[in-house]
Amino acid sequence: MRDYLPRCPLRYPGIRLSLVADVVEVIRAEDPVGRLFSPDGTLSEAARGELGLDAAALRDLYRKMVVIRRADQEALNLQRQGELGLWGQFLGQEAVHVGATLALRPTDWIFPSYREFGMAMCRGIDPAEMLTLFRGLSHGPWDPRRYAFAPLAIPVATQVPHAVGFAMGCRLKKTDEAALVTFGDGATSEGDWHEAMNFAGVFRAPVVFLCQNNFWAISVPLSKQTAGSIAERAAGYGFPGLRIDGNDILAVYAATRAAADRARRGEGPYLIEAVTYRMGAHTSSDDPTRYRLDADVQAWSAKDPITRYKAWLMGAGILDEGSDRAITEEAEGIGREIREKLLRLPVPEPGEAIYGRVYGNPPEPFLREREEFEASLEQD
Amino acid sequence: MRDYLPRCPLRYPGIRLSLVADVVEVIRAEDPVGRLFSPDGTLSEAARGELGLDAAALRDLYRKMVVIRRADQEALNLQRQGELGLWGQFLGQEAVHVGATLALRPTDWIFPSYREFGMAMCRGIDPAEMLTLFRGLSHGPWDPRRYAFAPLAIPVATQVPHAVGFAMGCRLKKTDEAALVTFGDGATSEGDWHEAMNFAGVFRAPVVFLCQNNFWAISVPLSKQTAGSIAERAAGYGFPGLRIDGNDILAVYAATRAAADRARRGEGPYLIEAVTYRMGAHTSSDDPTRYRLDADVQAWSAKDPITRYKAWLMGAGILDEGSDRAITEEAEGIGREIREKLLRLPVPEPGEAIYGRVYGNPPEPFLREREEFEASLEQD
Amino acid sequence: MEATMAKAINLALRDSLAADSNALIFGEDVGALGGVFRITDGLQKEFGDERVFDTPLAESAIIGVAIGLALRGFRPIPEIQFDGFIYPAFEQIVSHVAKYRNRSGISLPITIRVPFGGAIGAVEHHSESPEAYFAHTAGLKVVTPATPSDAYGLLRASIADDDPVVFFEPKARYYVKDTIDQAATVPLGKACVRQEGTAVTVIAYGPTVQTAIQAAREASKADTSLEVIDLRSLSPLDMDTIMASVNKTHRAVVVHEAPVFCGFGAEVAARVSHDAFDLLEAPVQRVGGLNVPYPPSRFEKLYLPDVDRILEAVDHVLAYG
Amino acid sequence: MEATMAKAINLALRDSLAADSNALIFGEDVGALGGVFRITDGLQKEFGDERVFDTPLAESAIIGVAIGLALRGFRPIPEIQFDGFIYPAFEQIVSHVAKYRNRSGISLPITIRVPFGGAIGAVEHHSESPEAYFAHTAGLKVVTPATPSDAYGLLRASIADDDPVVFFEPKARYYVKDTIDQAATVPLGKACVRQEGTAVTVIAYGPTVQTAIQAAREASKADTSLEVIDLRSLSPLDMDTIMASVNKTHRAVVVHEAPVFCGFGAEVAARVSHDAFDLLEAPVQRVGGLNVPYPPSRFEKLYLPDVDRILEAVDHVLAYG
Ligand SMILES: Cc1ncc(C[n+]2csc(CCOP(=O)(O)OP(=O)(O)O)c2C)c(N)n1
Ligand SMILES: Cc1ncc(C[n+]2csc(CCOP(=O)(O)OP(=O)(O)O)c2C)c(N)n1
Ligand SMILES: [Mg+2]
Ligand SMILES: [Mg+2]
Repeated sequence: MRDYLPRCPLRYPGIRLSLVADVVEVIRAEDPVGRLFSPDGTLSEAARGELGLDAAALRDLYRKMVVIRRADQEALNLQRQGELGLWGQFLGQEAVHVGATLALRPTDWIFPSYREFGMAMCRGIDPAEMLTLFRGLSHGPWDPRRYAFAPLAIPVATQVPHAVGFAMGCRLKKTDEAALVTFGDGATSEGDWHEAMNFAGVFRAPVVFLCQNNFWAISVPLSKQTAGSIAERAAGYGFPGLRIDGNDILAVYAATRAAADRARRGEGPYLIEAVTYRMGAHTSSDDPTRYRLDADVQAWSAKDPITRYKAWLMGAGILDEGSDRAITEEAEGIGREIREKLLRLPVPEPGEAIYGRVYGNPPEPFLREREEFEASLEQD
Repeated sequence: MRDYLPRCPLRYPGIRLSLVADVVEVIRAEDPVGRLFSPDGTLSEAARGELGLDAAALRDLYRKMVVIRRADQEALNLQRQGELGLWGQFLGQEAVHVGATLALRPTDWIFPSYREFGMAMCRGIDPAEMLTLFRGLSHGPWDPRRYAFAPLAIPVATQVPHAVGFAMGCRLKKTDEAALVTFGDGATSEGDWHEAMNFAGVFRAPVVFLCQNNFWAISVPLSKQTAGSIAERAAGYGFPGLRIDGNDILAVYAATRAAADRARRGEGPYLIEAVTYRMGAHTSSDDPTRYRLDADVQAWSAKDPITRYKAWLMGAGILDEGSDRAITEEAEGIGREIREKLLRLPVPEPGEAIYGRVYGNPPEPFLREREEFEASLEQD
Repeated sequence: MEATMAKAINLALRDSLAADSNALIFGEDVGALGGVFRITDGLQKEFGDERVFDTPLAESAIIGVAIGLALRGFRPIPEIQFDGFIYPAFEQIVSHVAKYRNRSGISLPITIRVPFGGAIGAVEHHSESPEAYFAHTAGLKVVTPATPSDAYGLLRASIADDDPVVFFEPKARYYVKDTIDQAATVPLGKACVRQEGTAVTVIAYGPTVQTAIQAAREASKADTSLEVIDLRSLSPLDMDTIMASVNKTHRAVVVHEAPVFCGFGAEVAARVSHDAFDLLEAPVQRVGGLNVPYPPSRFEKLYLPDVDRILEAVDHVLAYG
Repeated sequence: MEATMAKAINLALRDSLAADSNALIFGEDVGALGGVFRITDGLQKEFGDERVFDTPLAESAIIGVAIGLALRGFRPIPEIQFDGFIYPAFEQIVSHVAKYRNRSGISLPITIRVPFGGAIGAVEHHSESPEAYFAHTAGLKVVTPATPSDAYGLLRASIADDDPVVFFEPKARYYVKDTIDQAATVPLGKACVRQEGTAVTVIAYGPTVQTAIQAAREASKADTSLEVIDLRSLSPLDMDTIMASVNKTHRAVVVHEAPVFCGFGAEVAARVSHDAFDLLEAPVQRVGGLNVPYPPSRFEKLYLPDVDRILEAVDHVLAYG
């Protein structure tokens, strides 16, 4: 039964794009995103040319991927040294983080899951301050309004309706904002994901659904997560879905920008399934050797988004060894700075950390409890 | 945007079957259900012939539709006279109730929503006893195991995962049972519906999903319920979906039987979207004049499942005026019996009705509370 | 003016929409139909379908999009059609509505309207009293009116409040008339004395306040003077008003429809027993629903607290010791 | 034998699967990984992937299919990965698991395993104590062990019981070792005295039992003798064991991690204040989590009840009056 639908590949040997092919067939006519992709799902040469990114901009995409990977590594080191309670690497998913974030306007809100440290850095959130979340100092160390970057959502898929509601609001306010919500392959199994997709279709919300299909939900492989297809599901909600190569940063950039612009024009939501791979453990608490083969991981390292893009940049004469070395050194420096700053950051005052942000209009009994709490601290 | 996908009709002018056409295109090859239907979505003459229903059986389908419609009317009268607290008519949906129930084996469990009085009657549940639920005497007046008919599920869509779990169990026990779960168009918006559909695909559960798309969720029309398509969604979970004419009892019978047999063979779940119409109010508490036009309802009465089937039977010489009159009289009698029996049925003993079925292994404090409660009744 | 509670709530919604162009009403059947209880009757016509709109049938998304709309600067007033159908939204309410400000610094001025309680002869899942689940959830405010004028005032205050409020409407009281004063403001977090008395404090809220008042009338015939307190806000809980009364009466009975075990009355009884330890002449009595799932409607009168059971508890605290 | 609580639960699961071929374990990551806490370690290998299997990431469906499997004759033991992720399943648990038998006559022998509680330095949503939500829900049984041998015995009893049980595992205690006796049976609904004492009754459950025992040790240095009661079952609640103790001590303190407001301690305090009205020498004290969302882990020690706060409450009830 798993194969009754040729359009619907149920296992994904590497990146199989036969599905995209069909979707593209069906929607190319009016889908401004699908149009950029050749039937085999790769970004067409023409589209690549029309990205409007000059050499500096193309180099900057590379630079950002290198920098966030280095920061990711630093965070993992900090966790191993006991300076962070937990770390969830995004190693291998840098093309999605950088490509999608840069394709948006800085005012377009992003609704992340919990693995989007790289996106946050691309939005200018201070990485050391962000890491205080994993250091147990704060549940949300940045002001979402300042960076148009929502708090991390740890309960899987629960941020998806938030993004849809936000986008409904943009439409009601008749602005030309778009919202982007990102989530994993596992998140697509949750009821909230479905309800939000359906609302988005009904209300034509200007929202881009960006699935980072990295093939794993902790230890559960995609093949046990669904017998269907993620990109394919969009049709059931009345809007297009497209599977793309999530390790090709230009494909991610092009698809996200086209989907966001389409949303701005009032043409409704769009689902992008960016196929990538979780090269690291689920989090620092996880032990992938219990459930996956090193060979699978190795196979994917050949598709590493940074290596691939670097090769293309060099071939196109946009990057040379010298500028590459400079970027690597810059990334090293940023990694060191993150560590030094994080370790310097003070522990907030407990009363404020525990009671300070619960209510906007704190009730009397709540304020009395806080006073007693703070008084009790002074005693000790 | 609503029309970007030709495969995906987003408004339903009457029964538009263009979608089915495509689905059939795609799945005819291996889909034993789709194969029975012509590209325009109607049951093919050939399939009609192969149903293996003799004249008596074909007449019985008609008889049952007439009887449950009469019982439905009696229940509505009883409600109007204050004998029932609430009634939700299924007027216009008789073809689905009878066709689907008769297509199953009596041992195949049915998981109803709250409007499946007709299905319950077809399973042999005593209608008067069933009505005690709407008389406020019991939350579940029949033994589900005896009739392979689950309790009504009032919270919308919550019964769908129950059916999937039951079917998973049938598969684990290696039986050849199938389960059928029925729900409305509105139910497809709930998270539980999605989670259950996805589980069914992953575990290849022998379950038939039967959507009674009657175009309304209380006052919310299908066009505000989803911008997508219900039958179309199945593909996203890795199994076929088919939209059929839910007012054609033979189409419902054929599709349900083929889908159930397919499930028995271990080929997995199937979604049938039976397009019908809610001719009555949502329930006796509802006032449809506030949200829909009489004209729409009138348009649908032309498609009445009983009238259509009767015409066909008469044309085929399977039914004549005499036998038709006999059936109508029989139905009248059953209507009267339901009323008489219902009004005779005793009010259960309060202690038993309130405490009797809560626990299989009642805790001490619970039993003490029940004793005190029963003692307090004797005082009064 | 004279109005039913249903009308008072309708007015509060209308006045709130008129007062704040960012206020939005949405939910199942709230538009053309005006809600299954007609609470939003006429509002879509008056304010248009961008400010009052129907949603698909999905409670978790109704609350989830309310959060997104609030982040975008709106003041959402989602309706959950019945008490028994708020559970699919529990995750969004407990993990996000209640906690979002604590992790973002952004207030979510969401008022979730929920008709609740029994005594309407309904089928299963339409007579629940889930207030304790939400009162136990830090970050929420939980409010429930007992009279039309409080319904108006408390709903206006809840919508105006920058924090999320779960607003429980005693549906069995929707069609009871009373005079309402649209000018009078009713603050959150303040209980009130519905009936002055001296012998026993009867603490109630929402649907049971009227039952308590009837019990007080009955009792007065036997020259027993009950003081009836209407909590109005469950979270925060106004202990000052409660203690002021118990200081007089030295006896307390708490009443609600929800099952007694772990119900909101447990908090009230625990607090009164603690704060009035030296004053109490008798143990605090709890009168509430039986510890079973809500029964078939023919038996609901036996399940729900009534005047007799309140008076029994009153006799008990009076006869004690 | 010596075992950690994690191992004891693993053994109870294994012995239950071996004893009843209809027992099934499923949930997120319970298969090859053996669960994020390794509680189901080795079980899929031993019993095969038809009896121990991973599910898609969907808590509501995990509980919903458990109901269907139970109807089909199985004895499901679903795992919810963390306390904070049980909320998406709230509808299925409250509207169906708890009420299904009441409307069908069919018992659902489902045991929902939930690691709960704080003190593990986790990120948000991984340290919740939602037990009161379920204790207030009629039709459920709510159980939580404090020791490895109770974890074994109570889990065996919960799985064997024909009624649905929400089984809360104090995850901070998973790796504490103790001797367990697989032969000893531990009935549901019975509390136990963990430590005999005469001056004050300290009532705790799950993760706070050990804290209470430590407090008792501390107190004994000052010649204050605390009796520590481990409730083990929250619903039903064993008042007999509690009252037997309070009859001796005339003083009670109740401890849990959940916020105090409307927490399970409210029920215990209300009941003790009521049933022991004439005995109590001091008001019952509640020691619990602060009335805020669970704080960032660096501050959890200040949020959670500890030995000092228990002893403070003890001093208070001893010094009272
Ligand atoms: C509602 C909920 N259930 C369970 C978890 C525990 N959990 C955290 S991440 C995760 C897997 C998520 O997989 P996916 O959506 O693919 O995202 P990825 O981790 O691969 O980025 C699980 C089960 C959770 N955080 N929230
Ligand atoms: C979870 C939940 N939310 C809301 C309701 C109230 N309600 C009862 S029926 C209904 C509409 C259902 O529409 P549909 O699924 O199309 O079934 P139909 O009534 O048309 O047969 C609603 C909103 C409910 N019963 N359960
Ligand atoms: Mg993943
Ligand atoms: Mg419908």
